[in-house]
Amino acid sequence: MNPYVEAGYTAVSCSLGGYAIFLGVRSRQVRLRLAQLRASAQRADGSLEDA
Amino acid sequence: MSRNAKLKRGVGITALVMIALTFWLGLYVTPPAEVMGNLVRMLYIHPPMAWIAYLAYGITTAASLLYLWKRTRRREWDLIAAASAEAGVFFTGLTILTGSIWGRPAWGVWWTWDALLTSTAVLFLLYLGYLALRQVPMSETKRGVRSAIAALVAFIDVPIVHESVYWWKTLHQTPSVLNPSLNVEVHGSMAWTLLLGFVAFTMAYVWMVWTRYETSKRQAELADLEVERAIRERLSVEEVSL
Amino acid sequence: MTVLLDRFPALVRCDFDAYEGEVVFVQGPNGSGKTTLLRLLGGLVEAFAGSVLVFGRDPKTEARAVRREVSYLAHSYQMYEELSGRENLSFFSATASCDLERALEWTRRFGLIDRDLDVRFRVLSAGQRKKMSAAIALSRRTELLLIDEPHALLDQATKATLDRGLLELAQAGRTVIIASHELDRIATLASRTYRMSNGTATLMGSS
Amino acid sequence: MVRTAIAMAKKDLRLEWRARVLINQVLPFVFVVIILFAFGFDAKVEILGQVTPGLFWVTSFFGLELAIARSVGIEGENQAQVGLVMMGVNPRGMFLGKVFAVVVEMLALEAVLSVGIAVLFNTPLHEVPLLALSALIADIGVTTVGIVLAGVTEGLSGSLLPLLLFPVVSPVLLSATKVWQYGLSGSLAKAVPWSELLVGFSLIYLVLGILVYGVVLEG
Repeated sequence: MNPYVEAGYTAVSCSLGGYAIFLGVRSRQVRLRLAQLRASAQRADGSLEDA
Repeated sequence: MSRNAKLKRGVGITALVMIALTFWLGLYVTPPAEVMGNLVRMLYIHPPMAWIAYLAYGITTAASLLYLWKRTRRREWDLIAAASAEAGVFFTGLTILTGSIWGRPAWGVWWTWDALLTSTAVLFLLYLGYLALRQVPMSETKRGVRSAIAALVAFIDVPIVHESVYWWKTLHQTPSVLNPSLNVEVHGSMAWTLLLGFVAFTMAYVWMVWTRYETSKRQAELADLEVERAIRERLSVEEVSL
Repeated sequence: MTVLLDRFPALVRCDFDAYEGEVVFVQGPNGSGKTTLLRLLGGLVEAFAGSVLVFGRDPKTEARAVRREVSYLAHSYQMYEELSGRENLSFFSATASCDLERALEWTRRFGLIDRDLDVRFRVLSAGQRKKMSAAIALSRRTELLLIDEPHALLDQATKATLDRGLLELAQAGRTVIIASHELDRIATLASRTYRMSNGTATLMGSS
Repeated sequence: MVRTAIAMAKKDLRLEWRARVLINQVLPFVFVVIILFAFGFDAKVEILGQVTPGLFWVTSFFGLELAIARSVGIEGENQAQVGLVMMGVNPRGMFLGKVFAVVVEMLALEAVLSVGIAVLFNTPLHEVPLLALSALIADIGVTTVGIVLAGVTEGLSGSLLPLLLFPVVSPVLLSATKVWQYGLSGSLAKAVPWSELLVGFSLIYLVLGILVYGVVLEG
């Protein structure tokens, strides 16, 4: 196979894969942080009302 | 997992499968061209990238226009514009990369001021500026309005850049016989693979923008929660001091 | 209403209203949200939550209409340093709704002489510059006047002139909202006073 | 609107005349760039002759960017712009006034610059009307989009404006250089398409600026 074609295909697949993983990881991180903060917000709301 | 997330995952998986299929077809099944031999296989990964970059910038501009118009101004449009621009810059980068790899054997050098590569490079810089503008800390509406205007200015410029660079190049050398995307006759299985490539990468683009959009939407919600907390703090200080 | 400045809640669930012909004093320490409240009424900032109505209109979405009836004397002088006072005044009357004669009349009332008007704005003292800005704000025939810390930098005589002028405008049916921490001026001027602290406003006794 | 534009242009030009930023800072800077270019090409006259149009326009672009940044900067001092907005200034008039002022300033600077280059690189200037007209149109194009982008980046870090501005106006740089090249080398027919592109670019962004500047001011 032509070396340039191989270089082209690997370049495309690596960068696509890398970017996709980066997006996925960041999305999960943010989802977790949001869940955490929402949970603590509920607790805080709960406590504020009673005070 | 909500229906929405399932759908998004479905899009992601379909994209993955279709890309794999395109690669398989592109590399092994389709015949090499007479003149260029196997090099023609770059056909399946270069033009789709450029097409998606333009698609991405079109969506960014549409979302920016919707955001600019007061009646339809919603935070979502601003976030979609940003997510699509980010994917657009990514795909423009890939267009330049695959373009120079494809051109390398033909021109003997990684970069030539060929019309296609140059206009794509300017496109890359245009939207890089847009992303840089978005990174600057500002209030949300200020950032929304300003980046929407920057997106408008950039999108109007795309055809002008294209026009001037092509004049600049074609007036000089006749359209170079070896210019990769011009003189390739596409038929039969090659055409199908190319079409598949377009669809596959478009699906990948959709998945990327969707994920990026949801992430930034959640980040915005995070910011709202922090604001609420700051408000509660200030209120509690208020109650104490009364 | 609640207003955010770069995610910091400058105003927090603040309720405020003013009626025609009233002089409302907004008094409170620095950073309590006085200036933000005025900027909000002028449509320069957006409310994160709650609603803002000036003459029945939202100052942010119908900014141009509202601003035709609002004149805002800000903390900063809003003048060009290299232009003379007179050049500044004529420029603002040419490009915006500032009435040159009335503005000049106000500068005379504030005791500014011709020399002050012809010299570069940059060389005037802080008090003189404040008088110039006040002259422009007061010269505009608007229903609402938003004034931020007017008495700072002014000498006693000018403060008195300013107060008389504001009272005149109020009697003529204009509404004046003053943000300041000059407590001694309140007695003579304000029909109602709000105390601002930590982003919320509480109505004090009205004189 | 026209009254506002005239008053705004007069004010900007008067402020510029008083502060003389262009003459004291931008002009010397532009000449420093030319001298550096001459060093760069170690003053081989034939190279410099070829490169004159490109060199002229690259240095003019730096000048344009500085003039535009300054034009928007003077509104920031003492928050004069907030005063103007509160008093209901007509954004279109303000935009046209500012564009006019910057273009006038730049034409003056470019006149001096072109004489400087003609002398330093002894490339005789002919077809001056064509050169001057193309300079006017190119300046209008760059200034219109420049004032909009400067409004967008107002208050942010200084290096953002050139990053946004230069890619957008790259076709103007390309066309203006071409027009000057053909102007100087006498083949006028070739300069026609490039001049059309210049006119097109300037018109498009003039219209966009007029439509959008109200929102920019509000931003």
